[in-house]
Amino acid sequence: MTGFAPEELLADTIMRLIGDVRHVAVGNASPIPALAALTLRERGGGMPYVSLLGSRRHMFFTDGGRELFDCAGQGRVDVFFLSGGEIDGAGNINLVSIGDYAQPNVRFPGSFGSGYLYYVVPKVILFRVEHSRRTLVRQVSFISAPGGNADNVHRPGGPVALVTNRCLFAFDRAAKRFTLASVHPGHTVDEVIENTGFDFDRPEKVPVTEAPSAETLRLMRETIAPQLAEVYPQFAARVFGVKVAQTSQ
Amino acid sequence: MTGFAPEELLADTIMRLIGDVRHVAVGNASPIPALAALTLRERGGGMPYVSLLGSRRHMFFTDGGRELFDCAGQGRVDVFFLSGGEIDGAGNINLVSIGDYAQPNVRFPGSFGSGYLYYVVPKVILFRVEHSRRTLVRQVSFISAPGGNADNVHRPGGPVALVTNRCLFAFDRAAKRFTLASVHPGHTVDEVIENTGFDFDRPEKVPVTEAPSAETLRLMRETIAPQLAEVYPQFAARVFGVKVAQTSQ
Amino acid sequence: MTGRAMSQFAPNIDEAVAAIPDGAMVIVPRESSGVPMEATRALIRRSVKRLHLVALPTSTLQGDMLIGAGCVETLETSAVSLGEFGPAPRFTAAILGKTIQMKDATCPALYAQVQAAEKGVPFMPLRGLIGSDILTHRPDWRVIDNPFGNDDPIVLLPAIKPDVALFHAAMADRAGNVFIGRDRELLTMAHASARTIATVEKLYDGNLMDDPALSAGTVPGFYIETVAVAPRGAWPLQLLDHYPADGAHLADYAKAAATAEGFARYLDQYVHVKRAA
Amino acid sequence: MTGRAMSQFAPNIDEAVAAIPDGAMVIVPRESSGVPMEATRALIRRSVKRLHLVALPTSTLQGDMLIGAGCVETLETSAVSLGEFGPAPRFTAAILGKTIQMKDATCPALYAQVQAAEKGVPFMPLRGLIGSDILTHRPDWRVIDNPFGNDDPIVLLPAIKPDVALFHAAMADRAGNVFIGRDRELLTMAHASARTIATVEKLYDGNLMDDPALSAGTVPGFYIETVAVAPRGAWPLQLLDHYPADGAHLADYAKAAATAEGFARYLDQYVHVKRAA
Repeated sequence: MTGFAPEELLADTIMRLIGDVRHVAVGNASPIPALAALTLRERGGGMPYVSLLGSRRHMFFTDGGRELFDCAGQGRVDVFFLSGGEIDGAGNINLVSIGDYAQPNVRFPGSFGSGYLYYVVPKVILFRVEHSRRTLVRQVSFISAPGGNADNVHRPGGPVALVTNRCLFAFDRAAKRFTLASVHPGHTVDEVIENTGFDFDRPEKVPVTEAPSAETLRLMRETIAPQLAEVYPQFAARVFGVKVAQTSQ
Repeated sequence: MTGFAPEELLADTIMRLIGDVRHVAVGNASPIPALAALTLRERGGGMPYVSLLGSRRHMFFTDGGRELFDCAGQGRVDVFFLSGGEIDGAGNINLVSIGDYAQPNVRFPGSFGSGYLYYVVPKVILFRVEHSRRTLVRQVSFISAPGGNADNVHRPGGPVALVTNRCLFAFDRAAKRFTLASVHPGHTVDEVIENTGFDFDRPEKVPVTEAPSAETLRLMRETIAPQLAEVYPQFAARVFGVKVAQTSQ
Repeated sequence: MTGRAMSQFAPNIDEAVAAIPDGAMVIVPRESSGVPMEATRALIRRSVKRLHLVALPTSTLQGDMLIGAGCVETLETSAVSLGEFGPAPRFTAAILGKTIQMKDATCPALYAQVQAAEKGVPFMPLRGLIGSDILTHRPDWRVIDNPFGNDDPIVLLPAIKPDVALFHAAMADRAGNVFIGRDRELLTMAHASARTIATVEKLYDGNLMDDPALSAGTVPGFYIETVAVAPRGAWPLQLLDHYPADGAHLADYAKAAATAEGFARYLDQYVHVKRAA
Repeated sequence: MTGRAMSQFAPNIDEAVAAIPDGAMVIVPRESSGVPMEATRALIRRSVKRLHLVALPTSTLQGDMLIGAGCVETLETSAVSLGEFGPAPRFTAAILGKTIQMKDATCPALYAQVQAAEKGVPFMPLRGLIGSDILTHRPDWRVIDNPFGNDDPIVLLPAIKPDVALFHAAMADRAGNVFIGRDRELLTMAHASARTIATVEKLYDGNLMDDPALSAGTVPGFYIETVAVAPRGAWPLQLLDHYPADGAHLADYAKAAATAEGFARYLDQYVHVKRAA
């Protein structure tokens, strides 16, 4: 477990999940997916295309905020990332609130683009660093976007995996269920079961998540972290010690 | 009749019809309306706004070709101009063909934006220089856009007048009929009746169309004609003798 | 058409927002597209009430402050947070305390609804949404059977036609043309709204429309009712290509606004007394 | 997604259009927005067949030539003429001789249909049209009762998703980004189409996306499959901000193309032999 930060392991895992695609888009509040996408592009000599929401430099869109969604509707976004205040075993995500919607106990920021992108991006990778029975639940209170739909609903896209601080789940779209794919170094299957609120499948032997290579870590730390600071200055400072240019009045 | 060209009289008549508005748009193949709109703007010290399709200088749109139509849909185009290969007494215009649509005898260029702008621009001024039984017909062969609609159809706009080389008709939207408003200098009511294929109303005494003032003519010839040559070089050369900058290979 | 003949320049920020009445539907952009924070402070100083705030498609500090100051009756957006500085505390408190009416959306739905107004159509279709509780809680959205499909449900979203679009941009010329560069949603907002008020960093000498490159990124003065010059008008948020966000200030805000009292002190310090330039 | 990873530069105009197959749906812009005439001549030289040509929203010389040369099976547009030089003779002859299939439209309908493809929705609503024979002759357009109205008929138009967008613009950089300035329909066309082929006057040194002004008027290389440099590539039509139309040549064309024989001679002179630069 020494030698890399949890965020670096998660980003490395996400890089493997992205695979060989043309265009990866990264939405709001997604520093770890952004780290993964930018590192992958650096390693690929400029490919895949990366669209980093909130960035000017890592963003080729020229048609305003709608272009990400139009682009996805055209089938031109291959990978996207979503999180959830709650995520359940059917792949439903909740970014809105807990309790009765009209009278909630907890309020999250809101659904962002999930109510659309979850349906049209072929490979949606879920990430939720905090792996607990609070976040991974049997059934979400509010479905910002469902893990699956009836067959007659137009849905070329959906979830393929869920990455947490403890493990990696694969998602089976036909069965609408997660399968434990690997457990991160230093964590155990029992611990995953203990901390997961939903049922999931698992093979008899669960592999350990591959650790990031020295080369990947070097790329992340030396080349990508400073780029990341444009959009995620606090994250870059906390994880990589990148100095943030502060504006004073 | 001496002292001004028919095109100058028609443009002057159109200027009066435009009245006091904020935004006048001029579509394809409309040199006389363009002359009217630009002259009016010059006289008004920059108002109304004029959008001249095909121009770069006299066109403020920055959202591509759709902006004219979006702008009209927003209720922001006050005046537009349409012509017709045929125009009938109900204000229907035909820009497509004569005879059976599948097997026409005559083909015109096509409907351009008429199938939309005729409905949403409050003041559409029809113009057709050739006033004959060939062009002003009892019933058009093909309705590119109708003069009126059933009451439940969303239609904030429509025709207000028709200008020809012989006269000016006003259009009554409730009655869906034209009324002869004035006859141009040198022309007669009998001649108008003789050359019009549709029935129209007329007052007992039909006034003569007011001739353009010397000041208006001076403005058109000295200031506006050279501007017009950007989009209508042949028209500007023929009517005003503006030299056209030709490109040679 | 509403709006004066030509764009007007407001002598100061308070006059620029004076024409926004209580109860108006006001549309504002996401954090990266030019948030009019100086104008927001002026609105709070003026104690504007009962706004229907549409944040296209999300909001951060601006939405939180307007809500905290009691200016908002209805909020229509896809998310409000302080980004890396955590949840938006006044927004969260208002939802939990049921002091605002929330219309939860998802980003592309809002873009489509504003585009519907831009195009003068009553609605726009959108994929996705089916099976989401966002749709369940939006009785103003409809599901129809796609007439071009076969047993293919699709959602129709009604047009959003704001009374006022309000944003901050890099520069304007004296004809009221406003340069927005790649932040094209500002153009869509201006097209969709009855009136547009823009604050800008500075004046541009000459006419933006005369330059083939600059004009491509310009909202024509035709759509702009009022312009006000407000240097660093997005502070403490960023204006991309110009200045970054003031992270230290935002961290202080997040801390202060955690309580109603702290938020009130923040307003006293930064809003009710005009900050020195 | 179709299309190669990154934009390619074609060594010459004939190779640039080589990938347009017979039977393709090809979308091209109106005269004032950058008509790819050099590429059109290359297509005719290659004897491309059975094109479904979408002229957004109208055409002039380009449509007339492609029709006259027998390249077009279906034409979808709002009008074809030679503007001040009169009717488009080969278009008119083809309609009267029933040698092409015509899909008559009206300008905003075409824009809306291409925007539908841009947005990945199956249709777009549009006002107007009701009571027009354009609608009568378009069985692919539908009228529904507006779900947000009351006895309010409105037309729905299906998305147009071209195989190829083809246009001419001012410049491109080596990353395949293409500067289009205010001719924004070129961006919509590129978004809506599976592949985009652009010809440009010249190469731009540097990256267009690095400039806040130029980038606002740029089609990202992401959407561009092939770029070819074709100086004066819109000739004899204009490229606004660059050169006017060649009126003398257009007058000659109008005269020549009045007959099939005259048109054939025109092709021999200006198309089948590459014109000297």
